[in-house]
Amino acid sequence: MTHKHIMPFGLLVKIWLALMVLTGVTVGVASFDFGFLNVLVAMSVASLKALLVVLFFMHLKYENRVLGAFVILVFVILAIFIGFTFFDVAWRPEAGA
Amino acid sequence: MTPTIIQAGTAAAARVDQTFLLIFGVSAAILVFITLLMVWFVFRYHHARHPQAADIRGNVWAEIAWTVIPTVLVMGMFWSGWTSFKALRSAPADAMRVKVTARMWSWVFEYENGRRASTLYVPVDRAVRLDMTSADVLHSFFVPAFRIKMDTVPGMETYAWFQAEREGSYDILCAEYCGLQHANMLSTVEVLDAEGFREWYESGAGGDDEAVGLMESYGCLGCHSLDGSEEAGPTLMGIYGKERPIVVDGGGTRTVVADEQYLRRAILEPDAELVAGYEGMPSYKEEMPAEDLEKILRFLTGGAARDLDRGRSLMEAEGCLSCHSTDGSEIAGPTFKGIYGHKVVLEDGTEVVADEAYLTEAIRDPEKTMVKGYEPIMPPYSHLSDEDVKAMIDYMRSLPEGHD
Amino acid sequence: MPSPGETVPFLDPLPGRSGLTSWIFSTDHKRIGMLYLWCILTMFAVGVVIGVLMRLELIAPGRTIMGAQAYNAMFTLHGVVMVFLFVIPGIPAAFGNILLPLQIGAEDVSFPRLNIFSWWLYLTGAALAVTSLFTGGGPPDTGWTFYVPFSERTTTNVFLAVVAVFILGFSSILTGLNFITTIHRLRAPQMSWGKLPLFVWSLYATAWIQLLATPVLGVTVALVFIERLLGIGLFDPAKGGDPLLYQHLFWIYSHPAVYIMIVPAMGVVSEIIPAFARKSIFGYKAIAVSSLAIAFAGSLVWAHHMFTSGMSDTAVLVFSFLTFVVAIPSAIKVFNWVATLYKGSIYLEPPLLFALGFIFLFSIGGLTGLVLGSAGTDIHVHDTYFVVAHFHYVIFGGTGFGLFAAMHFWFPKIFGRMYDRKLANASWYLLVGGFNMLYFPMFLIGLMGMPRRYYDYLPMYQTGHMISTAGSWVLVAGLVTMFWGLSKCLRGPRTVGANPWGAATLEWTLSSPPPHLTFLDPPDEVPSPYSYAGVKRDA
Amino acid sequence: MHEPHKDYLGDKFGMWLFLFTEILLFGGLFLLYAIYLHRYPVEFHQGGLELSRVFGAANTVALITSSLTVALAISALQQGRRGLCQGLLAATIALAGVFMVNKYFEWSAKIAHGIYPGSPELAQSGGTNVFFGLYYVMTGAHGLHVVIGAAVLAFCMLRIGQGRVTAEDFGLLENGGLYWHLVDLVWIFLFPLFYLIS
Ligand code: HEA
Ligand code: HEA
Ligand code: HEC
Ligand code: CUA
Ligand SMILES: [Cu+2]
Repeated sequence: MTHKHIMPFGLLVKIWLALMVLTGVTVGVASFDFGFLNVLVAMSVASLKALLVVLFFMHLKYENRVLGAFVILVFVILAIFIGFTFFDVAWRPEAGA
Repeated sequence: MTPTIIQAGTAAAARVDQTFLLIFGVSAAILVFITLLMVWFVFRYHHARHPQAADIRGNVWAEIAWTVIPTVLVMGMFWSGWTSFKALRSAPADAMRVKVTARMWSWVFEYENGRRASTLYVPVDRAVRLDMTSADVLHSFFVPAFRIKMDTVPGMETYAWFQAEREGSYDILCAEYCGLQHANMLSTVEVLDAEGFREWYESGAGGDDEAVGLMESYGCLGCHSLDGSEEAGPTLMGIYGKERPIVVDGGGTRTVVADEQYLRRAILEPDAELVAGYEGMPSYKEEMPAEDLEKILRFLTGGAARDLDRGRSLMEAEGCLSCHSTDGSEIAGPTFKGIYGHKVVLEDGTEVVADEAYLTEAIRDPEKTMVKGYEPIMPPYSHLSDEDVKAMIDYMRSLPEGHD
Repeated sequence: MPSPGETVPFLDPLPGRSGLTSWIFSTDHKRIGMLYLWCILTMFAVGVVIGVLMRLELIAPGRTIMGAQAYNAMFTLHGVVMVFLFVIPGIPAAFGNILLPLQIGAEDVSFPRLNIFSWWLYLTGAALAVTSLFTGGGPPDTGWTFYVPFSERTTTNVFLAVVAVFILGFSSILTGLNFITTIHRLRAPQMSWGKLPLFVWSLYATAWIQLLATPVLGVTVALVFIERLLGIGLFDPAKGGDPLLYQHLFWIYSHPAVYIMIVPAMGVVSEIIPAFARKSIFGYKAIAVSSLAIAFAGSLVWAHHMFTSGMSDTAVLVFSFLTFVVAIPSAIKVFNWVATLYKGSIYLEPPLLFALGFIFLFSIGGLTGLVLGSAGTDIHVHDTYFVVAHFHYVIFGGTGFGLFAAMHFWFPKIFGRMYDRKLANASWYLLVGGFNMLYFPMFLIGLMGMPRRYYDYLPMYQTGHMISTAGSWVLVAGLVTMFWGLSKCLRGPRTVGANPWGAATLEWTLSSPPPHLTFLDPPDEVPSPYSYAGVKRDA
Repeated sequence: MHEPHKDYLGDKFGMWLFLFTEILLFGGLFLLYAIYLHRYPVEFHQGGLELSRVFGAANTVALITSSLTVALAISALQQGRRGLCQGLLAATIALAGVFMVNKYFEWSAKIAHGIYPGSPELAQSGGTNVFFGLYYVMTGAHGLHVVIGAAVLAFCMLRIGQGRVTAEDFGLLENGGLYWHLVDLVWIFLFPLFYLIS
């Protein structure tokens, strides 16, 4: 079998700890009210957590670069689908205007 | 082939036609060029004439040329298309406004003075802005001659506008699939000269001309306006259905809805209910014969059709007749012919007699009285007043079953 | 000593394994491809019959052969069958399956069992779609777009139809997944990306669209299902929803889907033109890259179907602009194909005729797509017969002719027999003639304002409709001639050698039909796919 | 008969591609979420307050921990520690169970309060209805994935028990693990979007 790269237990546990801490942070921050910033902070923390999961738990850091590029592509496409829809909904005139 | 369709009926439409010409022109040229080239190559380099193929694998300059040239061409098309789109979207602020409601499968046009119609009457050379919505599913308001089309969406308001350049009659089609009768959801825009439109419009506001004449002759119009302006009395524009503040004996006011009975009393015994802020008005109890009163009341309650009776015209305007026939044939719902007094089998198997109470419910809240064998597509007509519903039912009564 | 698998043609049974089960449980990509081919042609026949019935109904205003409800169900089924059961799986699932491993020198696709599973899903979806005709509240009558709120209200059998679409989407995803993995992992060692046949490039681009766009369709139809079941109201304005979002989600898939339909056909044309011009393809890189560009840019333009929907004018501006951008890679392809003919040594065989027919008809369809992409003009022609004409030109004239070209090109490879070329040529003239007679008048009545999905119409459109209906009969004659010409020879002996056209891609190095097992060991040498020097047409 | 050779990297690649489709499947729902959040910020805020943060956070902890246990299980298998691997997988499935039980209580509490899809209470409420509609659809779809993921891992356990998935041939478990991480990944976004949106 090729490419047998074993993730050390210690590293995995550290990642887990980081994820737990980030969960605590995001729950903690949510009790303050920063208005729209809250969503932004929550999403940034979630993205950071996701990154950790993808890179280490899912082992992407040690995979072929091409695969990494594809993962990025997928999120770019998703961002385009969501983002471009806002060209419509964010610019709709108010009724009766 | 009617020329009214081919010929652009508005300035904005003419602008759109320029874009059509530009794109068609460029496209035809490219198509002819490519096709001739293919045919010529196939002929010239046929293996009989050209046994040995040349070894050409590409050419960077050619690639650049046929990337850049089409890019320039399509950007031109894009810009032309966008500007003509802008022309279709930029409704002048002073445009006349008409509310459009689409429902399966008819159009209702509501004017600023409260007049409702199922045909769109507009004056020539006057910008008209349509504020549109739908009562049920998507429809699309399409007037080919004006190159306008806009979906009507339930729960949302969309708009379109036009300024017709010539009098005439132009087709309105529904261009978004909306079920069974989609293909028959037709109407017309009737473009009238300014005078003709005014006449129609005001007859709308004032019932038929006769009613207005009567009111003039009885002197009503000396104190009441029909255009919203305040004179000695409250304006009569859109009075029907409005909430009226009535002076209560001991001070303060109570609210009464101006239904037909109210209006009748207001004319015959004006002192019984006085609108706050006004002096009294003369009673017409002695003066006015019953038929004149009915004509005026009919006008004030908005049932102002000239040639059809009120029930029928209401049912046309509300779109009932696009689903129900009056001649015994089936469209989407049961026919109205002979319906009154007949037995109806409901979805759950029970039988009821179609009396006034049943029919009223069937119109106001059709889900409660689902007739067996039909789709639950009839929209509820809870906005109709008692008088309207009654008028409709009276009309249905006038359609007895024939012998066949 | 080679095993029987390496010598027996794949169409014939292996010793001890024969009968239907050796087909429907086969994991051999060639057999699976054939299964798809038969299914797709059957569904095509169904769709075509419905299409001809619709044309009959439209020969005159008012009722001619069916009622309004029946007509509305007809165009819905016509659209669903043609789109989801014919053109989307069409070229990739049938010819892609048969040829992809052969063209890259692989033994099979990466996941052979997933491959047959995906065919089973296709079959299930097709069966459900057909069942929806006869059960529940009658055949669905929503149009293939299933727009809400109508699709949530109609009492017809929308449930079954959306389940069918969901399953078909899954099948399509699995095919795409399989192809991408195969192309990445199983190319022969010498088969670098720069040597991939353009058909493989086109499959690769298509597979990415299948993979990334189809799930959005899945969730969209699932939502229609849930809405009908539970009435949550995510698209219902009375409950706070927004019906336009349904359209966004639908077209996020369905616009890219039109490129799932066309890109493989473009790949076919890119194989055929050089083979019959006996000359290397002009601009290999440009064609390969433009496939990817179409796949990517095609994901950015969906809302051009919504210019009149009530979405914001800003969105109209953006999506109109991007629509014009996506036309450019198609233009690049067309010019490169034409340039390939230049100074070739051309053999005007049936596959080339169909390929040239493709270029002509697709160009008409594509160029009229520009009229639709331009905001001002689309307002007028949206949802009219102009659009109907546009998409029949690109789908039938493009993908359909691409499929016909592929059939005439690879038929001898697959069956080891040569069809009747005279009939093939004759059918081409009938098809092109009938096609234009059928669909060109639709442009004109569309410009005059004839809306689509109309059971009945105003008298002024009648001339156009009549010519069009007559054209459908010519087209019938053409199709019958074509299939007759193809099937006539199926009884005869297998006489075709490995390489009847003298083409240079790897499948032509195998016997015709290829044996069950091919490329157990990858080929040592992989020539450039378009270098014809030294490649002979066998007589 | 000829056996097609195994392509370990190809299998993993295929699995990733499959995950991409899952991401876009949920992507469609996230699209709806983003737009409705934009339209109804206040209603979403209030809707979020009605959901129990404790439940949400507990479930987050459960899922993240289960992600750790699968990752550990894979490493354990690769090192040949079969028993440990089996134990870790069992723990993962147990955590999935915890998640689902938690979800069950959460949903039934909501439903008891008259908040369920199509409930008359919600129907009139516009943005709030949309919030809870999305809540049910998205967490429902996610819950379905949890169940499927747990089933996949149980299947892996079976195969390890049979000795068909081993320290040398661990592709199946690795791919099952990838699927499980995806389930976690989706939740990482769902949690703040529904429970912390304030
Ligand atoms: C195979 C399928 C296919 C393909 C390839 C295309 C290709 C294109 N389509 Fe089409 N389209 C459909 C199938 C397809 N379409 C379908 C099914 C519908 C209707 C859906 C429904 O509502 O039911 C539709 C509807 C549709 C609409 C919506 C219309 C409406 O409802 O109002 C639009 C709008 O922009 C559009 C545009 C385009 C464009 C710009 C291209 C471009 O990709 C075309 C590019 C090609 C060329 C440009 C021609 C070749 C190039 C040359 C000859 C060189 C010269 C070129 C230049 C100078 C640019 N299409
Ligand atoms: C691949 C796609 C495809 C193909 C090939 C066709 C083919 C045809 N279509 Fe198409 N059509 C669509 C896709 C397609 N269509 C779609 C997506 C819609 C939109 C649906 C909607 O609005 O929701 C549509 C809508 C549509 C309409 C508009 C309906 C309306 O808006 O009211 C019309 C009207 O004429 C029409 C006609 C036809 C006709 C006459 C054919 C013909 O080409 C058929 C001609 C062929 C023949 C006549 C051959 C007969 C041959 C045989 C019987 C032998 C076959 C044997 C074997 C295969 C073994 N179609
Ligand atoms: C969209 C089509 C549609 C429109 C518009 C429509 N109806 Fe109906 N109507 C139906 C259908 C379908 C039924 C039978 C099912 C039911 O009872 O709801 C029906 C039933 C009825 C009934 C009961 C008939 C019976 O047999 O018991 C009455 C009365 C009626 N409609 C009156 C009206 C009136 C008055 C209007 C206009 C103000 C109207 N309808 C508009 C479709 C429509
Ligand atoms: Cu209303 Cu179509
Ligand atoms: Cu499109």
